[in-house]
Amino acid sequence: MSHDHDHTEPPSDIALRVKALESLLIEKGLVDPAALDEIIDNYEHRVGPRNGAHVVAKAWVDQDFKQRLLEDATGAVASLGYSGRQGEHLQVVENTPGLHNLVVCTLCSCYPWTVLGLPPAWYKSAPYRSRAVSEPRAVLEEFGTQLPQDVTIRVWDSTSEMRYLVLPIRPTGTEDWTEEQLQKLVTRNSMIGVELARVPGELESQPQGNN
Amino acid sequence: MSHDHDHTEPPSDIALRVKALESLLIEKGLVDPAALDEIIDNYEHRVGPRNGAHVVAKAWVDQDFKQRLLEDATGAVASLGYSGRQGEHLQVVENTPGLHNLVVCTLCSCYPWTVLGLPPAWYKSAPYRSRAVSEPRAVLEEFGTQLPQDVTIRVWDSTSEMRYLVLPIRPTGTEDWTEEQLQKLVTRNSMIGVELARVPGELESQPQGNN
Amino acid sequence: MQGGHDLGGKQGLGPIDPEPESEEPVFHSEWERRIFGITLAAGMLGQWNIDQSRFARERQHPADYLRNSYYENWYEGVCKLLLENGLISETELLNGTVSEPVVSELRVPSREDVEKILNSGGPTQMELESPPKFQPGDQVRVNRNYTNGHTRAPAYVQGCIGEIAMHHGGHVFPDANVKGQLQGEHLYAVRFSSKNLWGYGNDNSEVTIDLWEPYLAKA
Amino acid sequence: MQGGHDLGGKQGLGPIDPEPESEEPVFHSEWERRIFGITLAAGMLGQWNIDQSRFARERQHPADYLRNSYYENWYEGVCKLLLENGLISETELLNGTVSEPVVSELRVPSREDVEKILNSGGPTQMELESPPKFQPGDQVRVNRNYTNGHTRAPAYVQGCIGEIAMHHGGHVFPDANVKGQLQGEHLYAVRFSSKNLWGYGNDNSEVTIDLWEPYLAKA
Repeated sequence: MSHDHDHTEPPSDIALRVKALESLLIEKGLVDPAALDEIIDNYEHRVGPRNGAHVVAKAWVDQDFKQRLLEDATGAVASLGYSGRQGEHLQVVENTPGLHNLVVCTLCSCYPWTVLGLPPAWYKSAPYRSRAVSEPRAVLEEFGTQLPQDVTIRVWDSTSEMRYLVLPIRPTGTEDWTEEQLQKLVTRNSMIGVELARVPGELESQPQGNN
Repeated sequence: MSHDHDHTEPPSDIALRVKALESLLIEKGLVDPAALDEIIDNYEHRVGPRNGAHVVAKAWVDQDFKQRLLEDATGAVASLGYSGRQGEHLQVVENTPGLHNLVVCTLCSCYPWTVLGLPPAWYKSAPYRSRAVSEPRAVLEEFGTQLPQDVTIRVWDSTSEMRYLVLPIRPTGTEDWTEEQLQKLVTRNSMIGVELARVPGELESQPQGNN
Repeated sequence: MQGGHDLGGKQGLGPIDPEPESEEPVFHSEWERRIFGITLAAGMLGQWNIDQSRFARERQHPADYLRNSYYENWYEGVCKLLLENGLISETELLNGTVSEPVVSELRVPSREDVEKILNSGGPTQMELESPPKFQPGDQVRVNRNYTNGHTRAPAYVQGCIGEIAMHHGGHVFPDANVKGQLQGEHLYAVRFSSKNLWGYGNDNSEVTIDLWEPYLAKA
Repeated sequence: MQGGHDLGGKQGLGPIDPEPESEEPVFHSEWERRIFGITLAAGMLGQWNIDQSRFARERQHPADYLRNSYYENWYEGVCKLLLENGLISETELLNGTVSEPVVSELRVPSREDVEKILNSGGPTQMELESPPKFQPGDQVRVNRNYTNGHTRAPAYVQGCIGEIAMHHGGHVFPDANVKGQLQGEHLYAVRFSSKNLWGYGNDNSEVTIDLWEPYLAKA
């Protein structure tokens, strides 16, 4: 009766059609294969959430930087060397004990590429896009994030070219940590807002991805 | 690139599944085959838009009946012998030179079965259900029905158990026609409101369905 | 719920492409004929009401609802109701043969019963003790109502201002009926200008839609 | 248009079911990698802008949009743009081989061009002569806007009252940009209570969304 809506295993049909399209465009001289590889390589290996973790950790240890980041995120982030496509107009939104921020794009998949790389599959999925605005608390719970009822959840729906990055709360017990150490606590998900930053004890048990 | 959204030729898969379901229910004693046949026979051969045409033609020739019909459609229609399921609460809405009525059910397929039988495929389709409320003039044009801009189009979205039947305008040139003759001008589509009643000249060229 | 069934005002669904009236058969294939009959016959077992039946069809992934043909959605709906009410099992549905006896004592309608049921129908009008809150001519706003349940307030009118056009009396309230609770509420035909619904007011059209009192607030 | 892409508040779409962050690859298969690169490379030919690119993906039957995986929709979008701009033909797409020469003179970006383009991006901020109509704190209502065109005012906020939270300055207006018309409009972050959006106000949540001045009216 029911059908499978999980598309992580696509039909080979689409693989063939994409291959044919690529051949066609190259043969027609519309796409330079080296340029194509450069684009893919850039987003698969160079741009990723480690950029954002750098930004966040620096904001945690450097009050002046944090101030600039909240006032002019695009400029502050560029000063660390991160700029370009899908990061032209950045806005950093700060979590506090009473306010939790969450980012979504209900109409497509807008996401701050320069600091987070390409969005994860769930961020681009219909379930997340539909429910993040209407039942954010339930969505957070699906990520294992339970917030007290008196914490306001503020959802940012990215309909324009503004790109939103969440500045998570610095975990307690990290007062004497260096910026480099702190970066390890800053997950991609914490900068989208579906999770909190990791706490020191989690570092061993949950290894972080490469990107 | 595009896919076919026309479902008039369904895959045989569903035919097999329905057959299996029917066998199962009969074997399990949940459905009496004779009762099943009675249901199908009733709506395929006995109840149909000729009932509605009878109601409309009578309203055209009999002012008292028309008055009762507009005030208490359920009672007036029952007096002609038409009552039962999906016609428990009827409302007749009258077209006038300045007002044209159109019926839709955006949430499912509510339709006055007792007077019109089962709805046509297009009435139950997503394109009609979505657009009848938002662009009724364009919808009417897809049926070849062009109304002057100064005619108000009033759409009835059947969200409750009230069932709406349109009383079309009696065509000119039928002043001396009998009720039986007039019935031939009353199409199913004119009682849904997507078309006008036929005019005398159309009778020869466009034969009417059996129902 | 705002599922695939809540279609008013949605776009991109293609042309209507109607068959000519004189050529359209009541059913387009044998299986449509049978699932229509099965759905009505199973409904006559009295194990669910019309709102539960509608909700069963609505509770599908929107892509399934929109991709399925009309009677495919009926098939999905009746299977769900039969399964959820324990009248058949998943295994039986898969194999098409009986593997478990029917648990409850059911009155299975005969041919004669069917005739009577079809002719009498099931009126939903109810006498209410409370007077109607609104009168024809009153301005009302439709409440926004995000719910995972069944409702007959389509998304396209929620938040909109309209005018009470008729009072239909008290009728069974779908949002409660779907939970098996028989509750009557005043029902109104409410008229909306196309300007209020869609933002344009130059096409001289309006929509009248039936809404229950709990959906409405004075505007 | 209210197509399959306009997902805010829609229901029945299933659980989110996220992959663990540490295990998720950037691409899940080789063809995703390639269609991502193709889409960006083709976009750098300068024949369409970002709103035209979004609109190409939106202009699908909602069942297709929802059934397709994310990158399948990218494939659909880029094919449509290449075809509509006359860069490839239906025959070529079907056969995967060139049968017609490229008509126009195009500057095809090299590896070095790509690096520059990716690093510089494409800012959308514009200097406007007219001052902003709204100030932070102002109450505004989002206009209802039924259109067959591209818009970035999602259905779920249309008709709702919110409060101006920020003025982002002038930005390219998508509804015009999709027609190839460069037009700047003031852009605001507008905040809505969940009560105003969904009818319940007890979950202590709110939504802030970027909306251009033509979408808004004083409330």
